[in-house]
Amino acid sequence: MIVPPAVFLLVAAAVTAVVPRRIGHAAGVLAALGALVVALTTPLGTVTDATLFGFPARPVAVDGFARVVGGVLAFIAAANTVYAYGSGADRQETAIALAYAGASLGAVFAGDWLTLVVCWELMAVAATVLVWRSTAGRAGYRYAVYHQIGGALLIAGVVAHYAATGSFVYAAGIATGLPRVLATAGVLVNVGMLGVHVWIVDTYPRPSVTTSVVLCGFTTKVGVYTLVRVVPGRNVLLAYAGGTMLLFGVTMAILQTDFRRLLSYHIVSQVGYMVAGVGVASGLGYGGAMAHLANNVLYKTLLFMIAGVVLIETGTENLKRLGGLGRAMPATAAAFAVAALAISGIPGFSGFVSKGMVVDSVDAAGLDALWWMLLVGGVGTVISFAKIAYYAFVRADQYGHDPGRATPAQITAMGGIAAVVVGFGLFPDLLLDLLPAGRDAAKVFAASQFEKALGIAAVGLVAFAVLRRPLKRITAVPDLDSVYHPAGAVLRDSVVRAATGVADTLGRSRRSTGVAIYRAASVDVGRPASIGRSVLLLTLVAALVVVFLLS
Amino acid sequence: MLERLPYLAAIALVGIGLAVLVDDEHLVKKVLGLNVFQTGIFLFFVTAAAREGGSAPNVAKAGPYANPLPQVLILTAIVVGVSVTAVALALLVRIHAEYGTLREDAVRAAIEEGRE
Amino acid sequence: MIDPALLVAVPLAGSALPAVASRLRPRTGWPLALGVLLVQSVLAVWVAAAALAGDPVRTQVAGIPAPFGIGLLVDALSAPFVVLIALAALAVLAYTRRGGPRSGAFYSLYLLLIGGLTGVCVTTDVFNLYVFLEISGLASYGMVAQADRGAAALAALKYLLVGTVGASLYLFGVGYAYVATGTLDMAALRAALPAASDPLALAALGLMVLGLSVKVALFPLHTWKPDAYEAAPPGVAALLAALASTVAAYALGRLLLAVFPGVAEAVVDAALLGLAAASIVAGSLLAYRSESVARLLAYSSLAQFGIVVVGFVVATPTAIAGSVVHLIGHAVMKAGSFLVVGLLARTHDVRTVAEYAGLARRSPYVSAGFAVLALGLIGIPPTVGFAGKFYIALGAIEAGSWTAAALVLASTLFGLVYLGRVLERMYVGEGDTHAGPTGAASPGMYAAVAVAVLATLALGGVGPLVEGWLAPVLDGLDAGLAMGVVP
Amino acid sequence: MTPLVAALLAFVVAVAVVTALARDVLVATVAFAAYSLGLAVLWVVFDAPDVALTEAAVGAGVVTALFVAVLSRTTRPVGGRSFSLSVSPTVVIVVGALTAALVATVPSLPAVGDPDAPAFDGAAAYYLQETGAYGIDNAVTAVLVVFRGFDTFGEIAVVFTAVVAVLVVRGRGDA
Repeated sequence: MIVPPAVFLLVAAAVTAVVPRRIGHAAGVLAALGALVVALTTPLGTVTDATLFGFPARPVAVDGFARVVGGVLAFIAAANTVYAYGSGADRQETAIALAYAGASLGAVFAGDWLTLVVCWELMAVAATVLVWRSTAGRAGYRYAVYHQIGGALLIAGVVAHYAATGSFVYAAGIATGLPRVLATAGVLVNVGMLGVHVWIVDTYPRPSVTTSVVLCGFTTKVGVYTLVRVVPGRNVLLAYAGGTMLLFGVTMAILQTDFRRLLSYHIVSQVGYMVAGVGVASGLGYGGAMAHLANNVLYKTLLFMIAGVVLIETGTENLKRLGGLGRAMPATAAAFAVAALAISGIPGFSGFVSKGMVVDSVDAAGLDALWWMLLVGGVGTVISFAKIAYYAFVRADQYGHDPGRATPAQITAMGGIAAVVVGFGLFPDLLLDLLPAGRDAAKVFAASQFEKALGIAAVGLVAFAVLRRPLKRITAVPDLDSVYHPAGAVLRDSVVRAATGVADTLGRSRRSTGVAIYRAASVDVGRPASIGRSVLLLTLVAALVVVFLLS
Repeated sequence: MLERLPYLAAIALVGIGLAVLVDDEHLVKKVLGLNVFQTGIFLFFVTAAAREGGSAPNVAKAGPYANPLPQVLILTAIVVGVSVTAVALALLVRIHAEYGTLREDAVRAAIEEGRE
Repeated sequence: MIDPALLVAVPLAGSALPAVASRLRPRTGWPLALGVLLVQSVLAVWVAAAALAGDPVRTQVAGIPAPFGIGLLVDALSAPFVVLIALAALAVLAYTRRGGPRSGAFYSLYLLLIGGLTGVCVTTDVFNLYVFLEISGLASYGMVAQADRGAAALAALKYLLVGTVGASLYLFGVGYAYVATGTLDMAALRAALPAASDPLALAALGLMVLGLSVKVALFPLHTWKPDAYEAAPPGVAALLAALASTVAAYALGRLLLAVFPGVAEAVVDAALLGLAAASIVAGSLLAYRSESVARLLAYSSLAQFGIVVVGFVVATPTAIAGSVVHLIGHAVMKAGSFLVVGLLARTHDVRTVAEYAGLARRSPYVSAGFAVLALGLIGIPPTVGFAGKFYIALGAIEAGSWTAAALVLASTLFGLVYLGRVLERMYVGEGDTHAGPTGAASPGMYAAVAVAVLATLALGGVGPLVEGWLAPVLDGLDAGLAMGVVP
Repeated sequence: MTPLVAALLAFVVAVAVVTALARDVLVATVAFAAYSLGLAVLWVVFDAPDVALTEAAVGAGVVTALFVAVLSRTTRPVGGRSFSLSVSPTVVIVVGALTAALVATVPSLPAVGDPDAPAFDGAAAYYLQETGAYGIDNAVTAVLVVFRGFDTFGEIAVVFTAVVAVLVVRGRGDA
């Protein structure tokens, strides 16, 4: 029996909402660190059984995966809170962010599907509120719709799983067949699988700086983590889907000129590595996927923090309108260097080892085409971060920006994460020892890994030098959202208006019984139905019912 | 079919009542239609109570008797019906006081106008 | 043991007090109604507790044996509703002291409504049910017309005419059932109906179900509802939203479970599933299109009751428990929402979705309460709205009815779309943030809302309890026994 | 089926049609009064004197008086023909469909007056048999006050509800 790590953050969320800002943020940091300690110190195999909605449930179950993912999420929640304090977030925003992190931890430590579903929905609600609070337009609404669709599918799968097995407690994944299809589809929405990835790039670049930072680390990662629970076992299709995500995300990222939008596409690409590892499903694959997940949470959050600082200090996040930040903001530039090297898989930084594990697992599984996809994706990653580095930090400022320095709290947060990124890069055993699998098979600092990584980096840098001028000419690149969102709006409006529109059109035409019945059936769409029409409908239904029953 | 003529008449009354409720814009007529509709159902019950060669269910006299139960049900239903009618008519008086008309289309037009 | 007849008799007899006393001394209506309702609540809780702890509480009025006399029954199916009626009436009463109509006659109607609804819940006689349906109907027509606006009178008249046609169709169905079997007692009907001549049993079933469907307001029989709820005073709208259709749906459920199994089940299920699906889809669409928040909530009820009917059609023990939970939960959440609508109309003079823009900043606590209620109506865990839908979906899948399960889950998405519209307005809409309050609300009004919000959260775990209560009753059903009534 | 019954039924339906078609609501109200009286006679023929009495007093009397009172407080429509024969085809079709569907059940109903109909067993037989034990001759009265007294209690509540509802609708402002 332990205190569920989620509880720390949920309590802190409630406290933060009402106490003064400084105390609230301090409480949030302490709670997150407390959750971190619990996550790391609780013995593996600890479970807490309880009853949820009347069913036997297991709100907390600690295994190696949960420990790593939960630990890193707790750590990042602490860093986020420090950053939020230094970036002017109000206490409500931080309270919701803490609740969101708490729900994520709840989902990670869940030992049964019911707890997972509850936390899953809570995450969706909290994230929606965060987006809604700081985003103009309908992005929040769309976010809610995407996640409600995913949530409904997951619930359907879980319910069907229960109907098939009679238990909600985790066993060997969701029951195969329709339950697993439904649940996987639901989880893939949160993972940001290609095709449903649009919510990531629709949502993450838009809101306030602090909200972006909070959002980027949790939902997709919990999605990947849950994917392991839902579909255990080798799944080549899934592995290739991951490779496709990687290539698509990285390609789109290269074409972006908006800092946070570029980073958002990199969420898609980085999640691709993890999905590939999950699909391979060997010890090395799982270990690599989870290690990469943890590393990615760290450096991706760091990158969003840097983008935030840049936006706050220069007022723009258009790469074409930036420059000279390397000299103007040295600490931020240093942090960027760490994060960019980590995400590019350069030795000595945290991405190197975990990316190598995923690549090796694909190699060991004999998926040659996928192996090449991963390598090409690595090149793309180098190109896109070379692009950021060049435009924002290296080249001279042509726009007369006079950026201030990052605040101490921002630097603390970024520095803390950067330290961990470097630490995991230099001493990967710190992370790998926590994992239940993959440690032994990982060729951590083998010469072949260095060659591969450095080769990729070299190719990437050369490619960027070649591509820089052609890339300049590319402006906006359409994604699927330019199809989905108008189509969704058209679908919604046309369905809603069909009744009225057709009724009105028919109403203008010749009077006939069919028209009259149709108009009666489209009651209330325009104006309240009259008494006569109401009784007519009642009579019609009565006639239909009696005829139907008697026939 | 002919020996079940009262049932047919009952259904006819139900139909006539509904038709008035649907088709007549005058609210008084609608309430009248409701009454016709309900009495059609009453006729159904009372018909079901009738018995060949029977008499009113007074046990002091010799049987066979008509069925007392549907008759009692309809006694209650008549009272319910008149209660509903009374409330409906009270509403009509108020509608008339408010809008000066008892045609539903005119009342709705007045309400629409008041909204704009 | 308390006679369940008292549950009906106390509010009906007590209803004379407010009307008479307020003629003698003004403003005595509310305290008298409160007194009567307190007695009623104690009785309701007492009887329900006894029924749930042990055997169902039943009585034959005047000692006339079943199936000849009128039986009253509080069992696991009716007990939750008996308690719901009493407690919801108390909560809304707290609201109406300042917020609602205050005439003595109004409080008489209030008590008559409660008595009538309780009667519908406890009776086991299909004609007696009609009488109580009409008492509660008449009381609600009068209460809707209580609002000052002229539109209220027309809305009440529409409610009256459509409602009476519905009730009369039910009565017609009772006539067919009686002619076919010679009895009005539910248990005896259950035994006799399947053996009866087919067209008669089917006509009885069709007309009775249809009549109750009007009261439940399934699409397209719903047209009275949005008008009535929009025009009624907020307290009345809340009370009716909590109880009127809920009790009709209970009656529908009891008829389907306790009287009509064995009569053309497949056809009836298909027809009802069709009506439910139409309600879920059309109700959501209409709600999405509504400008007035009260209308939106009224249309949302169509969708929610569609879900409840799905549960009764699926009719596995899990699904039935889900329907009961969802009925109770919906009553709490919808009543709470209407109270918020009334409160906001009073404090900020806002009624339409557009006018709700920016309310979260002007009235953060009430808005947060509304958000919780809305999330409950959508079906987000851990609210009671989630619990009900979850049980129904689970039951549907257990029964292999994927259509039903898909309907329930899709309704969640629809709910998000139309309620999200309101929440979006409240939280991100650019509103008149500097406009001051236009009126004050009483502590009672806030308390009633708070109770609804807390209940929405607290009742989330009630599902297994209800399932446990219902198990013996439903076992009896499976064994071919009439529900809780002397076999 | 006696010719008397057939004639009464024809009369009742005919007057109902007149009520339906009359454009002048006063004409319709008068026709409705005649309709109620016709029903009352029909109830007598069907051996239901208590129902007949109530129908005559309440249906023909009270209801007609209420309608007339309301009409005197409101206006009657003016001008035009006094009867409208134009009924919308939609109404004819929809109401006709329901009517036809219900007519389809009629052959399954027991013949009128059939002593073997299920309705004469069960509760009715019990009531007729037990009525004497309560010292009441009229079985209708016995059912009303004893066997189904709870309905009658409800009926009183309905009347009271209507009275209060009318007060609320009309008065609105009392304390």
